[in-house]
Amino acid sequence: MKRFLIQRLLQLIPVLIIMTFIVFSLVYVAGDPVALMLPEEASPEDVARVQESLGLNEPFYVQYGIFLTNAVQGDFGQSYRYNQDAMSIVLERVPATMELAIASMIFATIIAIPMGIWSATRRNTFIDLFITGSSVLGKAMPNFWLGIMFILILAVNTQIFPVSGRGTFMHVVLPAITLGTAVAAEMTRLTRSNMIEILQQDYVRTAKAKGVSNGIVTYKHSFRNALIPVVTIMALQTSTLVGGAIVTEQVFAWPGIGQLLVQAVNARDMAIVQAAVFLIALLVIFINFIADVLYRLLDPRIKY
Amino acid sequence: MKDENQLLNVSNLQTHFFTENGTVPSVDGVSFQVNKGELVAIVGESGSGKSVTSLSIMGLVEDPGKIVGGDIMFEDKNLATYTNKQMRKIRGNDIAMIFQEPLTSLNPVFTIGNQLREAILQHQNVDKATAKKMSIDMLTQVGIPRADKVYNSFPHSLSGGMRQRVMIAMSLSCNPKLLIADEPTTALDVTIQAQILELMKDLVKKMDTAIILITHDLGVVAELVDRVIVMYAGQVVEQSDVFTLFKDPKHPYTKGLLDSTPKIQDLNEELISIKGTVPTPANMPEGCRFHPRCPHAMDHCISHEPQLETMENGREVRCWLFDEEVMEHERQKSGNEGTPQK
Amino acid sequence: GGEDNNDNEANTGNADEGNDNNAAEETDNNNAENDDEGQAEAEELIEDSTLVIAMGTDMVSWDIHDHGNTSTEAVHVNVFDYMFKRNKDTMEVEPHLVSDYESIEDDVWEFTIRDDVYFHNGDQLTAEDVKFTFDRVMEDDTLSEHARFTQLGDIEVLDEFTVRMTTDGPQPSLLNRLGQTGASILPKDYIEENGMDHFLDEPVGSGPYSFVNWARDDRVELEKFDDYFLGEDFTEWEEVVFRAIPETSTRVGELLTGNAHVVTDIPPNEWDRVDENDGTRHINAESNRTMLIIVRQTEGVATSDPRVVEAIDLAIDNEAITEQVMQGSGTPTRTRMTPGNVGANEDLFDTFVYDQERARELLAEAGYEDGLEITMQAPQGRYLMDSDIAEVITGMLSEVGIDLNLEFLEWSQFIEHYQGNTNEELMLLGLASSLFDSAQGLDHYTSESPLNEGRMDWVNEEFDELFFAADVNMDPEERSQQYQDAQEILAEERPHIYLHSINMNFGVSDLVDYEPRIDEMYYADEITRR
Amino acid sequence: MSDKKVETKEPHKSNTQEPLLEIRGLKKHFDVTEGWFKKKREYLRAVDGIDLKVYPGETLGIVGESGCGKSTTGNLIVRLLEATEGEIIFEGENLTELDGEKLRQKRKDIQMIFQDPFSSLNPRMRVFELIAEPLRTHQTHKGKALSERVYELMDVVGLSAEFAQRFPHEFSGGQRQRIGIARALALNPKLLVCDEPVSALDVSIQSQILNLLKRLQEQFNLTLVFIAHGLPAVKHISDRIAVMYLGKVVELTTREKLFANPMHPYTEGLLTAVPVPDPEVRDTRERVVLKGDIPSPVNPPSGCSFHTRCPFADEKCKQDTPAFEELKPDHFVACHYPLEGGKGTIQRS
Amino acid sequence: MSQQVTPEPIPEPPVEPTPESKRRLKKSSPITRWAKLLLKSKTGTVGLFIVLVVFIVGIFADQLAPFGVNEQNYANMLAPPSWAEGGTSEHFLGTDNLGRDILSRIIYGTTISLLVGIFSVVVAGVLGMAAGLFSGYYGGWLDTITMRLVDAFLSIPNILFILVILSVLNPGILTLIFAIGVTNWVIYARLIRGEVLSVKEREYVKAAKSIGTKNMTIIRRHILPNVFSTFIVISTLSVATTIILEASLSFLGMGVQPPDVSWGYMLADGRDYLATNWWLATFPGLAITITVLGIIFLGDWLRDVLDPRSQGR
Ligand SMILES: Nc1ncnc2c1ncn2[C@@H]1O[C@H](COP(=O)(O)OP(=O)(O)OP(=O)(O)O)[C@@H](O)[C@H]1O
Ligand SMILES: Nc1ncnc2c1ncn2[C@@H]1O[C@H](COP(=O)(O)OP(=O)(O)OP(=O)(O)O)[C@@H](O)[C@H]1O
Ligand SMILES: [Mg+2]
Ligand SMILES: [Mg+2]
Repeated sequence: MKRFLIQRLLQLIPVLIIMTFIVFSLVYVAGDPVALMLPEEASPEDVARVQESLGLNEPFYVQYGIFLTNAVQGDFGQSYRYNQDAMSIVLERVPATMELAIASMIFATIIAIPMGIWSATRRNTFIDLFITGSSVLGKAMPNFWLGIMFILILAVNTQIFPVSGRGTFMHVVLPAITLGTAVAAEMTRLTRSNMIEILQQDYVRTAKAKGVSNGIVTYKHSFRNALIPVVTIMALQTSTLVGGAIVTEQVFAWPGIGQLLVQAVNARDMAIVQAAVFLIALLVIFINFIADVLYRLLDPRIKY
Repeated sequence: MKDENQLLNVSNLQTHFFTENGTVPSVDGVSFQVNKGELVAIVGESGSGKSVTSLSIMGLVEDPGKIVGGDIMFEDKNLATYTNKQMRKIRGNDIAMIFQEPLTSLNPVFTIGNQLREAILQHQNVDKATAKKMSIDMLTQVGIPRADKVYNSFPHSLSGGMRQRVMIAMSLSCNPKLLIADEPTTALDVTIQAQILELMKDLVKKMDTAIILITHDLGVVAELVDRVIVMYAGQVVEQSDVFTLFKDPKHPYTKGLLDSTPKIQDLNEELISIKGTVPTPANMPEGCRFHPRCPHAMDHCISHEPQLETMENGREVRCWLFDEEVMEHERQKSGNEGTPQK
Repeated sequence: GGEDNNDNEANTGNADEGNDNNAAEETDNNNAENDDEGQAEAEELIEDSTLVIAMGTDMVSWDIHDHGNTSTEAVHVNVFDYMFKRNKDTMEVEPHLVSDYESIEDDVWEFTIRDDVYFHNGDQLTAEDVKFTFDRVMEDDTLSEHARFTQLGDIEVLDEFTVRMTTDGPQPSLLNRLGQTGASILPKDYIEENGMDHFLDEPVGSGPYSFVNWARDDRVELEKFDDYFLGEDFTEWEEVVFRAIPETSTRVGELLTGNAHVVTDIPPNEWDRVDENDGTRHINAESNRTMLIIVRQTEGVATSDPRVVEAIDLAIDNEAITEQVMQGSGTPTRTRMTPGNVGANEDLFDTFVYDQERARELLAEAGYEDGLEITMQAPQGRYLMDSDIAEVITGMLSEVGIDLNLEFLEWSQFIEHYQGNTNEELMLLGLASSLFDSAQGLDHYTSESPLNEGRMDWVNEEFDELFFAADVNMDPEERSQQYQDAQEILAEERPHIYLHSINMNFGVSDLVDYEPRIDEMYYADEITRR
Repeated sequence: MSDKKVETKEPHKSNTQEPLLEIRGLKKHFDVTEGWFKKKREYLRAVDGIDLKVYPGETLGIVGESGCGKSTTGNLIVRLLEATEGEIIFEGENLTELDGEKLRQKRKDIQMIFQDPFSSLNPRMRVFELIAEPLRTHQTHKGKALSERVYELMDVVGLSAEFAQRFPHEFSGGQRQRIGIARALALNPKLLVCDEPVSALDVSIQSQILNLLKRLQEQFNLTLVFIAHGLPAVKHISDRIAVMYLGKVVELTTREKLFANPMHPYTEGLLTAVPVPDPEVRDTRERVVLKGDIPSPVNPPSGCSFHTRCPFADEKCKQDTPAFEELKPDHFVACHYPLEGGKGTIQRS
Repeated sequence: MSQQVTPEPIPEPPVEPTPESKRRLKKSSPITRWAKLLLKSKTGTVGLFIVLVVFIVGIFADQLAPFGVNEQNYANMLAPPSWAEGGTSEHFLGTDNLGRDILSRIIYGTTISLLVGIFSVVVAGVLGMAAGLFSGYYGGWLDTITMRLVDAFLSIPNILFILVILSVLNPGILTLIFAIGVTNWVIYARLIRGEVLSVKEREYVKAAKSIGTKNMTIIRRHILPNVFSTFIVISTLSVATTIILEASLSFLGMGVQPPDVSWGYMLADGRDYLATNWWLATFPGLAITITVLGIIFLGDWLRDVLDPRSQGR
């Protein structure tokens, strides 16, 4: 287990280096943020001075080297917009995004797993068709549209949930459902197809041959096995989830990384972009790692 | 006629699969009996309907398959009419089954003990501790060393032979009256196969369980069983005690099967083979199902389907060659027209 | 000179607010029955003396000298105080922290600070703080407000409550300058003791509200400052919350459900919904932001021909835009100085030219009878209905035979083109003037202005003469006349084609009274309980 | 029974002829260490030092339990795998040293028939293309000559010409295996390595293919290496048989000697474990039922690797690895206590 | 002839075609087989129908649209659909805030939505296919580098990546296609590589190697055709996700830029009118949903037909 952990950490390094390199190159190509930082009447000398003070006049590889050295020490530079340490601004937002992501994951799981099992065990019935249909529909709706509809119907017209913002449990419900719908749809389809495959496995037949009840066959023998691939693929979905959060956060004025990011991108506040992308990547990798551990817990065939 | 000794009587069993490409009559009128404590083999090439027959007995035919006709009398119950719920009491308790693939027939995520115990808890009124003791006993009986350790391990840490032993222990754990073993050794090495066959023989002797052994390895049949049922294309084509069958096979298919089996004793003969391949159930030939491959096929065979006829010592054969009338007719024809068709 | 012209221009915060309370029209629905829940929420908040204002964007910084952003300033005004403050009705500057002031010479001013002003941390506000504040912005050239304050020149502390400013030449608009962005007074001791970073985390001012919390992109929370120099009753709110809600329908949703009392940036299609809802109303108020098209008149460009430019102006039906597209949320204009600004030419306001026939003739005269293809760059989502306006203009120009390539740009790219002078023939922009003085609004057009050269390349000597004369003219009457004449020239020659002044639109709860200010500041104390 | 007995070939010509293929000290170790950092690298010794000679025109059978390294050996011979150690000398040239174009040319002479007729043919290629592929690859035939050659090959393996434009899935297993054989024969190879060519087939089809291979061998004077784990099939086709256990050859001799007088206890266990399709002998037949499971090739037992299952093993077997020696003429065995007379009498040396 | 059957050696082949292979021969034309499988699957039929209709609409947009894409009419702004209360007869789906005909814009939007959807998938597919094929086949350091690159890409949400790229480059359809393409290639690379790893272990690849076939030939003739079905399936579904992605980008202000119009743009543009003028966003939303639905159905069906395992079922 320890070795597994160390190994995973070491594997992280190249991924993060490549990733920062990609983002850094993009930032570099994006041209310099000085134009946006200075008032319009700034003279070319002013521009050059600021560029120099920010190290923007160095060649690309030097800039990247400096960035990397600083980044290793946790310093992603100052936000141009906020004049503050970029990483600490991004870190402020992590709890909100995590809250949203976890809530929507929970929502998706609660909805999707039973639905998937249900439709797999009643294959080709009306219920199956209905569940499959709704999950396809769930994938086909852009989530900002869904979010606005939820606000109109459930927050403005019926006033069951608060419209926006973060705070109580009720606040997280609508954003979580909005964000979780596509994930739930995906997960339902996945659970269904896994269950169908597992139900055809020899060991399920063995269980049936023992004369145990349908419940044991479905939930003990099949579900646990079906869950294994679901876990890994759902982990791969985290990055989609965070992507969806960018949109969802905007709709619900949810003060998470997503909103910060979009604004930072628009303002070319690249220190923030770098820090946020880095953090998101870490988060995604971390969740994949958790999934890996879970995977290993669920499946005794895999050893540490 | 109800025999005192009879345990299972399958008569005219028909199991069809209603697939998208039409109905597949995988089992098409199979009849046979099994007596208490008897070792019976069902042989036949791949796809001849052996597994489907056994699954029908277990009530485990999956959609889109269905038993569409015939009876499966087990003791005095007609299993063909049983619901899934009723079957659950029979399965694992009265009739147990061992599947072909020991590698995939055990659930990879639960311990051996967990899976073994399950059947005992399901059918016998005992607590967990007792069930555990019984399971470990059973494991010891099938010759697994350090059974209590194996009890807590996962299937993947066992070798193929051990897994198959676990499967056997599992199926015998409720003392079933009938054990169906569907190709229990095909996935194993010969040396391990020998161990398993030895073990099954011993256990049956000890527990007086009847066994239906499904295989297409005639060597295994010859080693183990009392009686042989030969299936071809969803039907029984011959049924006989094992000694007579090997000495004097009647049906041309049985003969072909015996001849094409390489024998370790005789050297250097050219092997005899049956030409062609087994027809798929979707493209069943008219008349005798074996006629396109049969070296003795006659005109009559092409258009008329033979029935399973009983011969001396309870043997049964499904072939026109043993119908006096037909043969008489054919002989006349060949007299008139020259040599009979090959 | 070219000093203070860029105030609140293109790079100001979100779109379009502004006010002139004469023009503010209110729609009110008191006859309808109450929407219970929404009303209940709102009432609950009011009872707690909490005021919630929902804006489209969040403030960006507590650094008064380094944000260049109207919506940030709109929050700052509640926490910081200025030496002068604009009257909410007349928009004229009045002394605020200053008890007395005097212009000793054209370029020497003396200000006496009130002696009863305290910062939130208990320190008294003195002349030292004033000097500290302005010295900071004048010395540090990385601050975005730096260029706008360099003219203040030397500041001398005469005694504890008196400062003397020696300006860089005569500054007729000095008082306006002292009442605008960047001129609020910082606590010298607090910052020197704790450092600027600490100040940015926990800002301290002398305004009616003190800082409690800022959750970025979510909310700013302020609470009443009990020792405010204008007395405890200055404001009736114990707590003020500014919320940032980017999505329009969400923002409106918060108003309708009673979770916000004042909501900014309501597009025309939502007006009915806000009005028809019980307990809320919609307010349409003028701002001093003008929508205009920058015309490149550089040699060789099609639009260097005045006939083409005139044709474009004539082809645009300004009223159709304001009335049909914007549902009355704007007024056609031929000048960028809206009424209320010093030197505004009111004759040019609320008029427009529109004559398709003539436009075609002019184009033909200019040699484009077979059509003309030009490009317009436009931002998207920056100003009220900006993309719609751009598309409508495209449609209008096509009717007279101008094929307009519309190039929508993301804001940072747009501003890059703007600043890099890589603008095409036309560029759609909204400009405001936070100084409320033509000195700032008309500086664009002088031949020396970096905002003209390379971007518009429009030169008119007569205009230059008028502008520079007015710039140092300490006689208000005469100065105003000079500016008005200059605007006449602009309306004819069209370095900018003016479209309309933009109105601000608010959704307001019926529990409060609110008259939007034309300078787009949200003084919480000016919002009152009904 | 049939009188059509196939001539027993003259015994191997070991002393008279140069071997076509000679394997010396061949090893293949697979790295099974997971991850980048591990204290100790672990290897799976799939093939752990084997020496074999194959003479022109003969058939060498290789038998052994599943996982003992038979396929790996086969793959090493045709250079589908790189050997960890050892030499494979084919017609005097060391194959393990060949590379690039030279190797490609050499491949013409060594062909392989694969175990699974279902997976060894590209499902998206037509029969004609499949058989033509080797010819095209080596550009031996073109145009008309090519198609003539393809049809000729189809005829040789008993596929009628009308099948040429069909896809593999339209054939039965036996027919597919024939396509595989036709491909292998296309370039007139000298050596044909058959890796369990019949174990995926039904009994009745197995015999068709075995007969065909035998016929082709005579017809084209092929040299065969025939790998299988079913002894009966190997017996039918081989002249000499090598018995492998855990990556090593433990016994090598003519098939007559092997069947009549196995000297390695493992060989004996293997022989008697094969069920005999004759119920008459089942109660009288003697068998040695081996106990225990096959040890792992990652951690092979010390000394004689068979000692864990051997009924005759003692301390010596645990410690010393027995040499692979020619204990009797043409009978090589690696055992400290080889069997004498095939009846379990132990010859203590 | 005696009744006793004497075993005779059975003559050697040529082997006759089996009845089954005869049957297959008759029907081996893939098109008829596909059509048959298609008609058997109801959702597949629906999916194909939808996709065909969408394509036809996209191709003949100019002919089909009753109004110009940017034809404005201030006199008739925000008119409800003709069949709804207050609607005008000439605008079947109503007009938008500039009085443009929504039906016409949806018809024109089809072209661009499809263009973006399809071409970005082509870009991603070609890149990903190449990366997957070569890294999977050759393995080694090439594989290591490619897979680390893939990991890096996968750890950043693609919408974010696209946002950054779009903010760097000038927005427009080409940029959009490029941005989506270069961020989505990893999905293909990873899946194709996985497939290649399994295909290259198949015996027919070994067989090809053993006869001395060159690596490029093996990739081209043996690997590529056998991973192609996977590719087709992913790319179909990818078209669906891209259409939704484009909508999200429009929502963030980075999608298609006017005067071009796509469904995503219309949906994002009309979202402010959801509460008051529902038809602005609802119809483009429906167009997206139905199309995506159709594509998903079609993709599922393709998965079934192209997966040899499911052919027997
Ligand atoms: N689920 C199913 N759907 C359609 N046909 C099926 C299904 N299951 C089995 N069959 C068909 O039924 C026939 C008999 O199959 P069965 O499994 O009984 O053969 P078998 O004799 O056991 O063969 P093997 O020796 O390969 O196990 C086969 O032709 C098979 O194609
Ligand atoms: N590419 C590989 N990587 C790691 N281990 C391998 C690889 N190929 C084979 N092995 C291992 O090498 C050993 C020998 O394998 P090989 O396939 O040669 O056995 P075999 O005798 O052909 O068995 P079978 O009769 O089952 O085909 C086995 O333990 C196998 O798991
Ligand atoms: Mg079977
Ligand atoms: Mg092998």
